[in-house]
Amino acid sequence: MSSPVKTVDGITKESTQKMIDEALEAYPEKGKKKRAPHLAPNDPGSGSACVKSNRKTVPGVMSARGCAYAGAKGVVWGPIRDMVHVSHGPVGCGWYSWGTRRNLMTGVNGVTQFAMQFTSDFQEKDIVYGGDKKLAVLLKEAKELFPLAKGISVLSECPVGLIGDDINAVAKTMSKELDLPVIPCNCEGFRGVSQSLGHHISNDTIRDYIIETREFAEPETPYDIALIGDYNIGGDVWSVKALLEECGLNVKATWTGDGEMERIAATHKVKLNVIHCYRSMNYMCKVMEEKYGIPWIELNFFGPTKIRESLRKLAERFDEAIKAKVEKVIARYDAMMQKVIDTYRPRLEGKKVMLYVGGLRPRHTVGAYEDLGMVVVGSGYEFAHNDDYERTSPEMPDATVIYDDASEHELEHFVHALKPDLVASGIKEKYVFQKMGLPFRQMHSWDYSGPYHGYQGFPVFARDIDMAVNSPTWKLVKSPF
Amino acid sequence: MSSPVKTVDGITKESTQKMIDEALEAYPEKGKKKRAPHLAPNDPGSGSACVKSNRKTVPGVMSARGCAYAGAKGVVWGPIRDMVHVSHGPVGCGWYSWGTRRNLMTGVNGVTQFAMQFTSDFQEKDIVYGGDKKLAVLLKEAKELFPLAKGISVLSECPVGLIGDDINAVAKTMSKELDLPVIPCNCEGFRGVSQSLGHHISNDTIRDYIIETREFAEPETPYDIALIGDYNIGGDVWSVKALLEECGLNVKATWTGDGEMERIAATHKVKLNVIHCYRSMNYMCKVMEEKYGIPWIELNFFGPTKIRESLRKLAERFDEAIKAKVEKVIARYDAMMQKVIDTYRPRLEGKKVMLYVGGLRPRHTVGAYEDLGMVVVGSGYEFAHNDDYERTSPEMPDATVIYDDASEHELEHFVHALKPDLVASGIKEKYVFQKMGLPFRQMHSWDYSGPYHGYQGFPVFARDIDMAVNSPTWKLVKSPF
Amino acid sequence: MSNNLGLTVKPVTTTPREEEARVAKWIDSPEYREKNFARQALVINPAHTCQPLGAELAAHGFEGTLPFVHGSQGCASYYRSTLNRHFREPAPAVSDSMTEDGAVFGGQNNLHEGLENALALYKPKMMAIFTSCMPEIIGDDLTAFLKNARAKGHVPKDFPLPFANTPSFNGSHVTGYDAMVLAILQTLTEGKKVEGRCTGKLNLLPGFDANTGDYREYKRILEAFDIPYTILADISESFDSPNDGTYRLYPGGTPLAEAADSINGKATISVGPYATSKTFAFVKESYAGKHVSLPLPMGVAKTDAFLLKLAELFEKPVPDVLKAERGRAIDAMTDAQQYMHGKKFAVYGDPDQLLGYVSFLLEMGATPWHVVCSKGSKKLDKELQALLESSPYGKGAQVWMNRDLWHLRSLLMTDPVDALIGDTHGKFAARDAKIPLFRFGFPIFDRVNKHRYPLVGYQGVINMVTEICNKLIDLRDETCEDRFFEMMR
Amino acid sequence: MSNNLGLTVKPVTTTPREEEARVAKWIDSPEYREKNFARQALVINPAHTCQPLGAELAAHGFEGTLPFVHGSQGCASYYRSTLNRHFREPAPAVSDSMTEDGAVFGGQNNLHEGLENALALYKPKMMAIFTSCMPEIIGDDLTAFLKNARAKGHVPKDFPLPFANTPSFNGSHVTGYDAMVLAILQTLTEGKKVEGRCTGKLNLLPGFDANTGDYREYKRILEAFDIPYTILADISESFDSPNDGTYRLYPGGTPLAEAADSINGKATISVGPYATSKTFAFVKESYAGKHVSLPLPMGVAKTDAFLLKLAELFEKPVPDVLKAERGRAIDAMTDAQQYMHGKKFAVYGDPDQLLGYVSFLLEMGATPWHVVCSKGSKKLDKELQALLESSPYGKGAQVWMNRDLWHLRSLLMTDPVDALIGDTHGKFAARDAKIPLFRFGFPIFDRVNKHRYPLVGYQGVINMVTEICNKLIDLRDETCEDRFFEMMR
Repeated sequence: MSSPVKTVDGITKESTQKMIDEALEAYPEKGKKKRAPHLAPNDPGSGSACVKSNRKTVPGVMSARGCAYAGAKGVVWGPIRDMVHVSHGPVGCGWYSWGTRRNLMTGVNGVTQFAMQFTSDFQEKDIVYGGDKKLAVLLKEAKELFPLAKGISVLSECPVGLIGDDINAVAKTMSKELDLPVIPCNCEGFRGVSQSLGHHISNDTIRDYIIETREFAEPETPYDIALIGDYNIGGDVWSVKALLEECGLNVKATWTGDGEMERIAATHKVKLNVIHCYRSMNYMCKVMEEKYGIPWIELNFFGPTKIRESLRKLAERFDEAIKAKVEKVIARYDAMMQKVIDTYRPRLEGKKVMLYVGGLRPRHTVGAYEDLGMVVVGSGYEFAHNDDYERTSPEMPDATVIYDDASEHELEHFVHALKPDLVASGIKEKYVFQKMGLPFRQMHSWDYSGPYHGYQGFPVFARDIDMAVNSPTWKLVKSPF
Repeated sequence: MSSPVKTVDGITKESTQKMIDEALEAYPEKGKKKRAPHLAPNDPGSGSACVKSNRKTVPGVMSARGCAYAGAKGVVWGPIRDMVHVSHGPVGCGWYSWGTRRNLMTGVNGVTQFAMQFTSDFQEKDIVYGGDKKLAVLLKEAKELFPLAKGISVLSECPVGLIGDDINAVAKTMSKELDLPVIPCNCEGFRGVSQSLGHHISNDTIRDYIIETREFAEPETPYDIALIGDYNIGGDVWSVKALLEECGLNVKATWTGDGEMERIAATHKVKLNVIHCYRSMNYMCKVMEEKYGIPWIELNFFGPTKIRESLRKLAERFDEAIKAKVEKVIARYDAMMQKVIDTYRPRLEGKKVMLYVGGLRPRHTVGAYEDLGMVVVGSGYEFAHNDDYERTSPEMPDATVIYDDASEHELEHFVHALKPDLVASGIKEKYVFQKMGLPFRQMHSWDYSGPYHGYQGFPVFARDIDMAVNSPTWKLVKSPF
Repeated sequence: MSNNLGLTVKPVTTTPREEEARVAKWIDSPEYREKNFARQALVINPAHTCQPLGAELAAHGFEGTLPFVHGSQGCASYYRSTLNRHFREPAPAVSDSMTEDGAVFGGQNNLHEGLENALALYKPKMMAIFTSCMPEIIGDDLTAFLKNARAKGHVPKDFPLPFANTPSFNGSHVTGYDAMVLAILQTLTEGKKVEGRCTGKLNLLPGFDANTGDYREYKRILEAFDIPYTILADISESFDSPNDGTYRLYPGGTPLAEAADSINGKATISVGPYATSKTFAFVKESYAGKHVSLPLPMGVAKTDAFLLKLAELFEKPVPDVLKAERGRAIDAMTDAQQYMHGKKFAVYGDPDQLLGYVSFLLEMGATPWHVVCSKGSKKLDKELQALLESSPYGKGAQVWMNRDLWHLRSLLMTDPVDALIGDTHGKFAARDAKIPLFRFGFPIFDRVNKHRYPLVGYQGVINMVTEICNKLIDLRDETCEDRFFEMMR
Repeated sequence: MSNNLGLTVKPVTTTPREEEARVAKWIDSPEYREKNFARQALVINPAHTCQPLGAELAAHGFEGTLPFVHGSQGCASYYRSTLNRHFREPAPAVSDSMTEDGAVFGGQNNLHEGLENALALYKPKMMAIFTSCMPEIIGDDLTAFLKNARAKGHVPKDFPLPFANTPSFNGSHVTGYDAMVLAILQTLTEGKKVEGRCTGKLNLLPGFDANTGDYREYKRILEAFDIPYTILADISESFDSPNDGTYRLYPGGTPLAEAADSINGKATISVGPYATSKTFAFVKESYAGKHVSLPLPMGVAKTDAFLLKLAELFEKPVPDVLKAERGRAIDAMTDAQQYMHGKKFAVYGDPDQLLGYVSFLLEMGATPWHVVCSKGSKKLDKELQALLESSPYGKGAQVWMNRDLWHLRSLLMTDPVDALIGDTHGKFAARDAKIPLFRFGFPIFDRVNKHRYPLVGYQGVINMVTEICNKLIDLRDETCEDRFFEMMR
């Protein structure tokens, strides 16, 4: 995916640096010093990340970041459909993350699928006396009330780690007593600097408690793969799975969108891991590579250009039969996608987008916007690491602004300076920019739409972007009086 | 049905006459003179009607009456489900009577059932040049667009009769041309004094154009009857038909609720006509009696007391097998009805009702209210004749007020004087009395509920009456400030 | 056996199920649509009714006014019931109960007796007389009859008796409304014009509008501007009166003295150009002050235009409270646009309302795919076309002028849309097409309180957004597979 | 093969369809309900959340106030997202992003740096500080920290920094709201009491209420009375601000000076007794004037009581416009009662709202069959019981205190009702029970504009009647057989 360096008219390293400096002016000295390294003009030539990342958030700046618990419960565990996920601690954390991520699931709610809010609902007395006993009781209750659950995860909230509870011991005892995997995950919100550590802890927990506890019931084939780091937002997994299967591959497990615990547990038996969200799942890909020799490949399923590249890259790992199928698939869908582009590109050509999201979106979606003729003029992550920014640099046009853990103040400033036609970010930003009369899409959750992945996703994406950018409602914002 | 004379505490002929006289005071002399004979205290002893009826409405008094067209289209023809009923003339009449009577129908709308508004939509030019040609064209169009219609009725509105059109000739020609019964009904709204003449004209039209044009396909039995004068308001026909069939009788035709033209046409072959609404259908019963020797019997299907009496009266016309079945039916349902009474009577005991409706309701429903422990303190009809009032007298308590073609002024006055707990009348009265904080039920249309006929109907009736009388909303009407 | 039709007596037939199914399928087909649109004479399910109903609505909008139908009593019962059902409110009106002898001798006696009785019983301050078919066909001369009525003392000499000729074989409820308002204003303003006098007030002609909330919204807007006003005719209280245990015959209505003085107004605005064309012509030729005809202020642009015109005419800035309301309406639209964007609607209704629905839908990025008016004009057709052409979201939309709801049904079945906007009469077509019906317009017989929520102004925008979007989300929630049933929408 | 759990490696299993079906049936059974109600430790789908969310809502209700979370940044993100989704509006708030080292060294450094940055970047007039779990467990001394912050010059000496301890392991969003309002009032009113001074104003404590329309309704009522007022706290503009192209960090909110002067008010009314109990206790002991605690004015009787109290306290008659509105609400109720009479409802929500729903339903002749509160008290239980017993329509109804929505699901499946009232979280239970959910309360994530339509006051009555009755009629129209599909309802 080494494309030539892109540029944007009017954007130079100098203009971007000036914009950044102006944004920093409002900070007190200490804050300015802390924030400066997180903001920079893109430098695709350098081959490295242009900003610092994965640092503590500066206090008081209105960050969009979440916590380790959010990364564990919301991102990794929540989508595993056949487990009971207990938010262990006070009532809030589980309540906020209940139904707010759009990781769609099959199964019957409360029977074989558990998209509910399970909590130990800590009270003052649980803080004082500890919650381990309560945990043991509630695990029994969960098993009794949800007999078809394949396992129970125990996701620690802040108090648990602070009061010295030992959920690992309780989990161990209760696993045996209930003859059911009880997975303790020490993902207290105060750990680390963002949701990112939650992903890592969760990956480690999968490594320690889940992987290798099952094997697939059906015989192995050379085409067995797993889809990693796709959370089925608005049905993404369903789109990509169907596509991969159309290419002749067997998707044995999905991590963790619409995920099944036992299939995840048996993933050490696949021949290749296909990873979409590198940030949240690279750990387990590396573990599986090291421990079981499973290679992995990082792909991008947004927009026909990137899908085409990805499928060909994927085909390289397989035999001629797969290659032939992949080319057939590409030929078939390219024609369909061209129609989508013909419809929407004239309405979107040259429109500017600013991205501020998490995971893979700030780089992976760039190509999809470009397929629609749009220009991405700024991008950044809530909780990325250096390797994310390395991967972002070549995707973004030269000198465009890159921001890490941006504060609302900075985003506002950049938007005022860059005047994008679309801001693509999260719910906390949505109404800020809409109040400015700016088209906006929530790009964590596809704004209640989707899927956006794969060939099924692109027409939806294109329609949604057009709808946001070209909604006649924006023209009404300016009052005639 | 000769019950002893009922009385109501505090109501005497004198008190009622005084109330009437007071109501009349507001009229100019001429108006007073015209209205006085239509208002009187009931005199069950006299064996005759106590008021004059079927006279021209006094101009300017705010009468609730409709017109001949309303009696024809709304009452008699509209419910025949498999005919196209053309409101012939300007757009309004058909529009007002479209879907506003609740004569429910089976069949597929626009295919085998035609509860739509068909009109010739007269314009100025049709008035000037006549509408006969237009009628011929539209009949062809109707036949083409609705091939499964069993016939077409042409219902004249005022202009037709005034401009000298000859719909009868057009109907005759087109019947032949289309090989389809086209029934002309000269029911212009200016004819007669109320909807009553519309019933009569329609009966005559059925006599002249429909009856005896078909025969039942299935063999005759001694138990073949027709249900006459039930319009299936809220499903009344379905309730009564099921009941009669449970009693062992074959209901071969229903006039005209959920009616089928060909079954109506074959009704001269039944053994007995059971009539519910005497006012609107007695004409055809008499015709069938005279011409085909079919006896008829007038029954009341409101409330268990009257239903019981009616079924026994009916059984008298048949053999022992029917009598036995009837007794079994009564025994079975009496127990169920008693439960209904046990539930609602304690909540309704002694409550006073005033009725002002049409057709059979001002007398037939009295027993049902009494089954619930209620007292009817006034009753009257929009469009009754002398024979209706004769039949009403014994049903109503002595000295209660009887009013014919009451004006809103009179009704208001009587309500102020009698302070009923429920007023049961029509949509035009509903909100007048509700504004006074008085419970009200629309008793032409069962107020969007029903059925009220038969054993299926009584529990619905009882619930509705309780709901109206005892709704806690009435207690809120009086403001604390 | 014989019968009067001379037909052979045949056995009763039963339509075979398959035949029923075949025809049921056929009536949904393009082939049927073609036949259906070829109709020349038969009208099926028209979306409009006759003039007198509109005249009665107008009459109720004036203080102490008793609507008086010169014609058959059945007519009056029909108009009253319709208004009762729509507003769930009383609709006191009388008729002079003409019958057959009237057809022979004319209706003067009925009229005179009726006026005398009505005056005695219902003590109105004005009786607004309008005709149904019979007297129009027999040629009753109302001018003469009324002159005689006063001469004979049936009514006092100075008692206002405006009258309108509103035969059902002309126009529709909308033109009947216009005719009655015109007659009332002509009667009341006669001789009231005072040279040099200016009431300082705005006269507002809302046109035929059976949403009492709309009237309250106009008042709220005018009060926010601090512009004194007279609404001609004001039905807001007549058909939305409190229930406090007392029945009042004539709640609310425009005070007669105010209506009389309206001729000396500072300005007159019609916001129902199609529903007040004759009245507005009279205003232009007789009334003092400025005369402006604007579209019904439905949707943002048309509301903006209304407020701008008020600001201009009365030389006042748009008040902050309305600026804020505009902003809140915009906020509601931008927040919810994705639920309506790209959706296809079919709409039908009266001319002024239709223009409003179309304008609002286009503003939301929705397409008014089928626009049906069952009583329109070439002018309306052109104006609708121009409106559709003004937006990319009008592309492909078609205007169907003087078509009825049976035509609409064919359109819905052969060229489907996502939703329907119109009055209660469209519910059968909506059911057959399996789409929701948004009940805007008149009459609404099957839902409660719809007339209490304005559709005009910025509040109207919010109400329409709310009702439409939430119902579309309801449907998504109710019809989606389990795996697509989500907490957030 | 081995793994860390020491479990034998087994093949991947698939739940057989029949087994799934069996359990699906079982979870709907009375037997399951019994097991479900025997739960001691596991909470499933609670209808309440933690204190800080309420604290943030309260903070947004004051002029220029930046909510400041002392604790983990993830907490702040959760509260903000929830408010964003409910109101579809911005919810600007910061946290001081405490992490592991905070757990070791305490949060003072984070707090100080956070205050300084937030002050510089977002220029608030007040920062309202509240805690999430971590600092509460490690025992941060906010009094001392804030004293130090001023001493070190991180914030100006006189800059208001009210703070509330709102750990998530105590109370709920409702008590957190109370704690924050209390802290703010204590801070702002300190030293402001002036002997003999009376502002002449009413202080209104609405309690936790996430319906901006309710606040506007209170204002409208008070303005109709011509009673000057201060709403503590006023979120109506904060969460319903116009979209005019300019983003404002702090739209609306109660002016700080007014809040400070509220201690010299003529009277203070709490209409959220459960949601303002501590604040009201403070008011009683510190505030001038009269102090009255009333139930949330939902339904006619409770609205009557509110207006009567206003009339009494300010010696003014109830204004005619509100009398008329009352009459219109009664009119809507009497006209529509038949659509709700005898219907069974399940309701859940916060204590003050629950009392309101129950009161309204009983007034309509409907039965609040299951009344569920997931965070209540014996006092609430008793008050609900007494309310139910006051009406024949409360007969058979049961109050379920401190039960969650998974309990509610069992109730719905084993003892069915016609409809459910509550927030968005009940939608899964409603779907399983095949009944509509009326989205009143907080949060509403899946419909638009619900927060713009008041539920309090007479207008609230009309809104509830409209929404409930029209949806019930929708369902009848959508589910009935063809032969029962009718023009009128």
